[in-house]
Amino acid sequence: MADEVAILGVGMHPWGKWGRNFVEYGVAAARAAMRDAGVEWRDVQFVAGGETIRNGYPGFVAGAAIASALGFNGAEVGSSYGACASGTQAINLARAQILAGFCDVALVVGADTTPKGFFAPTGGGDRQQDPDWLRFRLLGATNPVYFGLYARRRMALFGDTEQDFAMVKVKNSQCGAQNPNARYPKAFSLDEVLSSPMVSDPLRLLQICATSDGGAALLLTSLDYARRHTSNPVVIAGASTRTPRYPNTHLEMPDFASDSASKVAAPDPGFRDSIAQRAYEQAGLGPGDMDLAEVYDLSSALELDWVEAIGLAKPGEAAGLLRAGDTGIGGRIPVNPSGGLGAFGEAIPAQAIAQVCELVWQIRGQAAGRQVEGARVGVTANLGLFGHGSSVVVRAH
Amino acid sequence: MADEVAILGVGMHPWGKWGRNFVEYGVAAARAAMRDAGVEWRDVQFVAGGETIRNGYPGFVAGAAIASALGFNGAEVGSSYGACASGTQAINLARAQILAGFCDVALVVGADTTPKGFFAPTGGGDRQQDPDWLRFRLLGATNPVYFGLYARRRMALFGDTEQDFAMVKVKNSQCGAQNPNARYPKAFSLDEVLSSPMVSDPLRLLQICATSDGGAALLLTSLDYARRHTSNPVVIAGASTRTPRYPNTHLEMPDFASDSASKVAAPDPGFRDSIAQRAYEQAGLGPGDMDLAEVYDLSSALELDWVEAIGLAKPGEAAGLLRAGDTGIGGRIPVNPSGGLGAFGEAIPAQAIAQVCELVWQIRGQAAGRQVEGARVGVTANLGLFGHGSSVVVRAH
Amino acid sequence: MSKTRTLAAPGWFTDQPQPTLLGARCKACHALFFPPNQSFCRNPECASTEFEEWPLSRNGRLWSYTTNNYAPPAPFVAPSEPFEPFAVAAVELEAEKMVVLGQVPRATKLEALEVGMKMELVVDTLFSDEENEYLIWKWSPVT
Amino acid sequence: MSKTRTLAAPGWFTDQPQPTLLGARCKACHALFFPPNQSFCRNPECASTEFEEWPLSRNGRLWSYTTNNYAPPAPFVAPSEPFEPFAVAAVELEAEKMVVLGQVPRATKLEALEVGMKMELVVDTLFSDEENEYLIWKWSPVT
Ligand SMILES: [Zn+2]
Ligand SMILES: [Zn+2]
Repeated sequence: MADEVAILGVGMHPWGKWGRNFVEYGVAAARAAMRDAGVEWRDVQFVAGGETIRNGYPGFVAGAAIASALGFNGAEVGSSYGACASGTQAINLARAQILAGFCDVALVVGADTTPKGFFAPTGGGDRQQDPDWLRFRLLGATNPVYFGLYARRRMALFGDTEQDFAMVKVKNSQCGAQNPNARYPKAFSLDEVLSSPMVSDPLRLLQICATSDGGAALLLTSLDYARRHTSNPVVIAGASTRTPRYPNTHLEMPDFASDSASKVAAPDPGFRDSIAQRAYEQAGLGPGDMDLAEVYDLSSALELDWVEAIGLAKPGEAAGLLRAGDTGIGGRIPVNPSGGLGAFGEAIPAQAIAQVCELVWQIRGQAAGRQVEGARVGVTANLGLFGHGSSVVVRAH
Repeated sequence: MADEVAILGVGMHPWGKWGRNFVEYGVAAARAAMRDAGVEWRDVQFVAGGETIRNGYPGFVAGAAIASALGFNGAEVGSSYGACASGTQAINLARAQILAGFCDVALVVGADTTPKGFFAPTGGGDRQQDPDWLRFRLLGATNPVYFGLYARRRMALFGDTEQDFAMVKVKNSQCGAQNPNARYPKAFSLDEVLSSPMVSDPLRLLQICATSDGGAALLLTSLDYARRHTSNPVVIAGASTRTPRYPNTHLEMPDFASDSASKVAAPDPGFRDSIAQRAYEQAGLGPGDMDLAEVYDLSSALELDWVEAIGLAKPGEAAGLLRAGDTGIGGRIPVNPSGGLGAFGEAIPAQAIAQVCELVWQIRGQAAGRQVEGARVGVTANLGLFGHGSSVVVRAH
Repeated sequence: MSKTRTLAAPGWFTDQPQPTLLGARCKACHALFFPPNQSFCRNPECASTEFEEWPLSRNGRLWSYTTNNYAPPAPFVAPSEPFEPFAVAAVELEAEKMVVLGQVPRATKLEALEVGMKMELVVDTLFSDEENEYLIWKWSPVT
Repeated sequence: MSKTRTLAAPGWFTDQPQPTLLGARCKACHALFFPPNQSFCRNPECASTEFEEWPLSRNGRLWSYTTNNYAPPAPFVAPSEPFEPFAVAAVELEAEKMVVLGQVPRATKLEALEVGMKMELVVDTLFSDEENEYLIWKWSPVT
């Protein structure tokens, strides 16, 4: 079992399409986390920023850009990038600084300002060497194409239905409607979801996550420091930033093909199943110990893949949990009580941090309208392009 | 005093203008570091990459891009950016993962492929909000302009001469000529330096560092792991990724102005003087304990600023050390025995790592032709745009 | 004037003598890769950087499929205006134990696709400009 | 036809009634900033986001200077061809306790500059295009 750090404060800037500088969202989220912790900026010794690659130089040095906007205080700093796993990389950086004894108080911040519409490759020009450019050029393989492939595969293999996928959205939108930080504060009906325009068969517009502006932050401290501020801190018990083992037989976005398993046997467990496993190992806990989970619902159907990958259901059984109401509020193991990415949209460097914020609010009993009763321990899961696994186990101390 | 990690292996890809993919240099450097350590890739549990922002998406996820090229082995991963301090951020990430007990063996890699000529702002278009764009547009303030301003300031304040600055280049080029990884294997004469074309008065072409392709890597391990491989490991005793305290009264590249000290008094020590101080504190050592140093000679004159900032001389006294031969091989405190950036050129994510490689070779007595006799402990210093301090203290265990 | 038939991804596939994807095989460990432009063998037990061209199976089973009902953003170029939805297939190759993506020819109706069915590689138009007809591999149901 | 005189950095300086740099002053803690486009007060003890325009001293002491003997890369635009070297000055403002960069007018010889000398703000041509003469602040020795 690994040592733990306390999450003394959490904060967000509401997610939406605000069109302002990402630093504004990051500063607002950071100040909210510090207020929540009762810690002053002058006492922060380390700033870990999740980078954004769509906001020029300040985005690449997000940690320093946000520290500068807060007013440089001499803290140490780091900026981390791993696509959608950037937030967990920043958490992992800050957590280890504390556990290694280099500091007691660290701020983790991620914020983004996003363009409209589909994510397209960054930069211009004819980039025949860039797989992220070529997948658009040669295949028209947008992100929803991958989501559609995964969804149709579930239908063929497990008998999941379009209605199952729509029910994920309905479930999560009921939570999102109760979350003041969510972008879409609307509870959709099954009919509304199933009558929205088809984007990538079998997935419709309301089942595919948007791109958002937003920010999220954590104020992490050593356990000793936390105990001087609160009698019942919430802690990070495990975190994973794992890469795949070759061959990765899962077709990963944005690749043209899976790895071949013809010469080297596929590893067991596979990549997705291995991600949370690492966080569980550090925590000395397993999927059966979880009270709730926040997972990567880039599409409604993808939530079901993740429910299985983090061990809450056997392969093929996630839709059964959904139909039984097990993954809803009041169910056995609520999933995405925040409303998930379906209700928030993607703000890339913020989303893995936002997942942890939700677990903290739930464990503290502060998630009014979407509260998971008796929540004591939860897990997040997430994945970034090019092999960036991301998972965090959070629990009451 | 902080806990220490071992540098069990170091490696580089030679620096030059090779025009190949940065991943090639990173893989070559990583393999060299693993060979040097006697550690297999399958045993590496964490990969920390220094990012390059000039090589598309693979550059942003340098840690994963290099791990993928080595063949994904399920290791955890991180990618760090802090301009020229990126390498120290990656070191700081990997070091803390080991000290926090998350892994025993971590690889740190930085590599870059650079464009020709002056560094210009990345990306195109009319970017009226980007200070790095505006400094070129409104002032023509290239990097050498800042170097020239710092150099002229030394001449006015301390009486340094153009000959002093040229002597730095002569000294370092003698070392570079003995370094098989350096880009410029030539020992220049004072006359050659002083007759090269003036670029930014008082600095000439041969006194300003070029942009290079290159790579550098470290294989870091826990002390326990290292002791099973070697009886005398070299260790990281301290590392600093410090930001300034407001107001930073030093005119920093790429700013239009220093901070104003009219309402808040300037901190003491100032930013540059505070950077190595943090690494010394962790190491429980001071400047007087150092046997050698690798510092940030973007220009010949800038080496003198850094000799003072890391405490090897009082303000204004670095040129005196130089004239006395104290900072040359055989002197009291050799500075840039690798040849420095003057002999290597800048490969941004690699350079802070390369500084540490040199200290390791020196401490092991493997720096043939440029060996600092009896080297036991050394310090590096470096600085990245937007407030990224960087310093590492390395010593024989 | 007839347009020049130009491969949109030279080296990744051929239409001579028949439509075939061209993988890369590591000369040392024989691991297969697609696309073929590999600099390093990605088998972690192998440090080779040498590859040979290796034709992949022309037939496989439909692993999954989906559609683009809206035009993807640039650098995608639609072959015709107004945009017509099209399907994308992921096909599992038995010998290679890998799944490879490709567009489905516009003539194939979505209803004709079923996971597990036999698919074969064809070469078809990606898009055209004034001088060139750009060709790409696609996956078509075996009829 | 005469060209339109256009400020190259609107809001950063004025030439009316006399050449002046325009800083931003935090309304809460009165900390000064240049350039003025600040979103956040960078005094770590202050969380203000409100600023007022604050003219900076028009005179200062030359902190240091240097030259561009070669043309900087784009987005720099040279005012004339062939490129003529020019000096860049860093000037320390006593009241503001800050150092501000600026070009030195082309007419000033390098030999005329000396660290510590009095400098004053002037407004001069940055470059021109067909319609506009773009203006920028520069630092000139007090004569
Ligand atoms: Zn191989
Ligand atoms: Zn203020």
